Amino acid sequence: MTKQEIEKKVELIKEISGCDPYKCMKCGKCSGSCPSFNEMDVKPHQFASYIINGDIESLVGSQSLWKCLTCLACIERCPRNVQPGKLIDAARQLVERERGGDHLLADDIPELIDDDVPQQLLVSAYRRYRR
Amino acid sequence: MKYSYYPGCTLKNKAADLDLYARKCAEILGFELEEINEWQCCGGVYPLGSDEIATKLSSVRALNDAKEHGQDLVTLCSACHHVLKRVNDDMKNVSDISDRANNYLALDEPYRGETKVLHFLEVLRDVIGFDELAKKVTNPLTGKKIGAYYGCLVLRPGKILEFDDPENPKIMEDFIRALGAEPVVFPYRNECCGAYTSLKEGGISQERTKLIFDSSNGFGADMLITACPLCMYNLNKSEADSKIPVYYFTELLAEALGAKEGNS
Amino acid sequence: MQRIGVFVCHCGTNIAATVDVKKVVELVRFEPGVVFADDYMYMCSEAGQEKIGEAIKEHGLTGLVICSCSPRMHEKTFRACAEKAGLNPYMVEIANIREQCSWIHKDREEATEKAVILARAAIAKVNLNAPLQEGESPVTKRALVIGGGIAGIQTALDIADAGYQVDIVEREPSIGGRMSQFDKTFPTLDCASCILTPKMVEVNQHPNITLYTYSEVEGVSGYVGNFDVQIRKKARSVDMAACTGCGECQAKCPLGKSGKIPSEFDRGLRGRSAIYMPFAQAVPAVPVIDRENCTYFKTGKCGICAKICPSKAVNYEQEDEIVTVKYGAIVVATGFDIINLDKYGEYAYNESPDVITSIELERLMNASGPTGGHLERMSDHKQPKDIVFIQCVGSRCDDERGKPYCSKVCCMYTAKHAMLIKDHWPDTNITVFYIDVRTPGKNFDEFYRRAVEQYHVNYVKGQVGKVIPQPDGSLMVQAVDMLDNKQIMKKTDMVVLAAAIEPNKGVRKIATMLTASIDNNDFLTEAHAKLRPVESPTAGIFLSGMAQGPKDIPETVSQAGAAAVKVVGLLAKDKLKTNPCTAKCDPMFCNGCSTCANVCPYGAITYEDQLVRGPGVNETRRVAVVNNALCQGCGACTTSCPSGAMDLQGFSNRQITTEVDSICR
Amino acid sequence: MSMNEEKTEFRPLIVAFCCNWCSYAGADLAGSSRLSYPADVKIIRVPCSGRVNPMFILRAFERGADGVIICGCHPGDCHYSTGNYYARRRMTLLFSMLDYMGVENGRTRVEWCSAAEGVKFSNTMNEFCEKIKSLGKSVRLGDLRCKD
Repeated sequence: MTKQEIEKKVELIKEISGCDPYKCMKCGKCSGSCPSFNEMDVKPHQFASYIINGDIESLVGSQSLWKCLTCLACIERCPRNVQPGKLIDAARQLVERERGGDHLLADDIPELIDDDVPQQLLVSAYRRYRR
Repeated sequence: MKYSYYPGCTLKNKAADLDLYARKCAEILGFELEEINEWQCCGGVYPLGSDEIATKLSSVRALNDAKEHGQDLVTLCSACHHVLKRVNDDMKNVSDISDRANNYLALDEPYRGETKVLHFLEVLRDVIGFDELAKKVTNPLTGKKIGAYYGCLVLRPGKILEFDDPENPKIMEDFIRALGAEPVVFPYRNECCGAYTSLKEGGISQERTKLIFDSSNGFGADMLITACPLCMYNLNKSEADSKIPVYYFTELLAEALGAKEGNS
Repeated sequence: MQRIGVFVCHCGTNIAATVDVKKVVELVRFEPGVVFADDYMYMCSEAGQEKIGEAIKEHGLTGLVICSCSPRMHEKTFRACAEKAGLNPYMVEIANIREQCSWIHKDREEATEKAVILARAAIAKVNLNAPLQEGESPVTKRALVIGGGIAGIQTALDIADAGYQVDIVEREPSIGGRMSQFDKTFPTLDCASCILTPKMVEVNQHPNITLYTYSEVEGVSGYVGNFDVQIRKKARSVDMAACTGCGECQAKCPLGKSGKIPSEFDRGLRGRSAIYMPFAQAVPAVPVIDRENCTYFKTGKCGICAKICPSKAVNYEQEDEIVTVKYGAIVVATGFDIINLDKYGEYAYNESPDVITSIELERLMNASGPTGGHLERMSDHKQPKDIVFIQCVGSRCDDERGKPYCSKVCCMYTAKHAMLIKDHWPDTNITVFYIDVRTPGKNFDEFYRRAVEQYHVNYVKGQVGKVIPQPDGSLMVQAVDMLDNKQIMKKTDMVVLAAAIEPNKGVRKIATMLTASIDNNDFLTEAHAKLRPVESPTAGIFLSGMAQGPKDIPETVSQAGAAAVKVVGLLAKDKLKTNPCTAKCDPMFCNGCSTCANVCPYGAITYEDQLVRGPGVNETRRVAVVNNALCQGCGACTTSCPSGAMDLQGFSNRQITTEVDSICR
Repeated sequence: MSMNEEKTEFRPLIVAFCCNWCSYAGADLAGSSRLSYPADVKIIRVPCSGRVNPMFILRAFERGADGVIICGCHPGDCHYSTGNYYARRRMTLLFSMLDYMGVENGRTRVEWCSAAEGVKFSNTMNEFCEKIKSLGKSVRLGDLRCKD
């Protein structure tokens, strides 16, 4: 990515999330709260730094995008109102808007479901994994 | 008292119980749930991106329908409750989203978040009152030790949903008490069940639900209640040794009000 | 016509870097009335002031305009400088071209243009200035200290030792404040009560100190040197003179053993009786009856304490008493509390008795506390083998749950707690979850390092997300180790929360009564953050201790002494110079309508019959007269006056109008 | 006035009355914290917001001001106890009269700002300037006493 591309993406993430990564004081409460911490390669308390340092490539390529449960615990508890959950969601949307969403293909779905799957699960997963 | 009612897609299908018992109980408790016309799916998740409009429109239509009927809007499903309340907050307080949504929808009169969105439990607490509810209980669930599993969507973000204290809620415990049962408070009641990841990666929700069952069972609960079909699904799929039965809160309400007989 | 000298200060580069000082001088030189204009590197320096003095004499100046920093900074300096050179000090006006110009603008041209406009406005004003004479007012040689914690105690002792009368008003039944609840103090680990109790006794016995405990300030009027303060002495229901402090009544009170009334002093960790002294060393050693909880006051039955009191001191008929006392100065030392933790459900403070605050821990470790100094879990009375400390609970927050500031004392007291526990029970495992360890202060970092190096306290950088009570009675702490990048699930027996401190709840009410300014966090504002840190902007009001901001005991004691010196400096004067910028009535236009007297907050306006003579008028009529000693110069009367008879000296209608004109030129 | 006026950006003329105890000190704090706001704002120091005579404001609009803001202590915090309450009531009436006279409500404002609120002071001034810029040049009031 060129410098301009990075800057553009940083701005986009800030805009989509409506969050200010500079407010982060690196307390780690988000990571202390996150139910998916162990699944993530980039940890919630690192999201802000990745954006501030312009390491967008690593962030959008990270598995964390797909591991966040959107349980909003970090958003609720963040003492600085940085809301890491919104930052990672913004990064995820950035990816999906560009790639059109290929993390969940319609063809895959029949394989994945059983008789009990509620509609809520399908629509939620669709919203999360795809544009 | 008449409310506009937004059942949501799952309640028409896999979570039909949640819906059916709610309607019956409402009748007993003296209020009516009037299903709004041609509602569309809320999307299940609130789009966190502040620039998302299209994904919020179906909720705005439902909210506006309730406004046109001059009624508060009641929901049952945690996800619908979450999405509707947050979109409503956007329409009220985020002028950018509100303006763009209104421009697109071109309603007769712009919608600015006038509708009040209530979870069914909020109707019980704030309109009926748990004391009044307790008086209407004919079949108290005496002796049952029930854990209230809230999950995430019904509580957070606390500032916008204003449902209960997101870190230390008590509405469902009070509800359980009103039904004559004993609430069991356990710390995992507001921790995530794994949510939508169960579709592709069952592992996370297996881990999460085990923690939830270990905790609730450990503190002595015989059963859990929930308001969320997805939580229900994930909990039911759990392979934890500590697993206990899970019910929709409306089912227990119907039982306590003596309205359960004669159904399925 | 005035002969005005304009002096433009460079303030090093503070002004000169953004404002073209030379250009300002050139542009104002030909303003009406200006006969001299010059610039200088530092106008407030001795050389700068000499320059002004010389110019006054050389050019026969009758008015000065200093273009410099804020008048709140150096107006006094330049007025004194003018006076020294024989000019009336009120012929000086300041154009604030630093705080309100050079420091906030970047564009040099724009800033210079604005500086010129501000200078012109000041010049226009000085053209209309008239010499004013300061009046005098007497000083009541008695000080009031609000709050009887360590801050108030030290302030009162220092004032009293200097030979002045001082009263302490304390809301609680005893003085001593928060410090009396503590076990040990950092960084020397002195026993808190060993160093505090002698001071409390000294206060009680000092001939110059009067104590009003179980009392509250009810109303304040007056001004510096002459405050009238109403103090409500709440009914103690015990005769202070008769009581010997034997303690029989509390021992026999039937509610004492019930545990129904939580002891405020022990932070609810045990109960207390309805007739009680908060703690054994209370000063005065006279109990009070808590009427809200006392069975006698609730039902009319019981009355045991009155029956058994050997000195017949219990008096149920006692009533609140309000006394009015005159003071020359008032010190606010209302102290702090910790925030309410109801909103922090994730730390399970309300759910688990084994999650406690640090003040509760102080009580648990104190020999006079509920456990006799033996550290135990409140749930099962077992000694904890593993303890977790969580820092910054509610401090440094940008949300409505917490406070935006650092509470300053938590890092140190946590190190203290950890060391004391390790010292008593060396096999206790202690983990401290911190965001930053902040230990600036003499011997402070050494103290913290001792906790790590000597006592092997485990410090983990990372905030705790959730405290999860376990069915087996232990607590699971879910946190992150940010340096290891790992999530931690730590099983522990006890969790101690370093809850944010906040100013005492009643301080806003007191600040309002005193018209002392207060910030968004309810800390009292100082007159100048650096140069006048113990004074309120309101003359005669001084600040001591946590009421002004978070600080530890050594700092509090230093500030208390500083406030005392300021008070003594004030009380040592026989007369105070009064602000001459007072209201003045022109009898020619006054028709005695009384509107001004109705809005005057000081009762400074009265009416008298005066002979009014002027063109077409020759009659005796009722006109307003301003008492210059009482008038504080707010100008409320001038704005309300329907006929324009009332004006404010120094800020007259014509002066402000001409400023408007010259800005809008 | 410059020759090519249409090309230059509109620079409003804004008069701010600040009470000595809270808002003037707040402005000083904004200064020492280097929190910038447009140079269009010129501050006049008054002892109290209650000292601000409506005549001063009328005068400003008569002489070409585009906006006038009065800053005082927060309600309850007035150094003189009640001055800001009088100011608030007085200005409510005055602003509605000014609106009637063609000086829109957006051009006049009362704001409370404590000595500790440098950030608020600067934000308020920035917002107010933006508002005045969006409103453009104000009508000039005339003083009929000087006419026949």
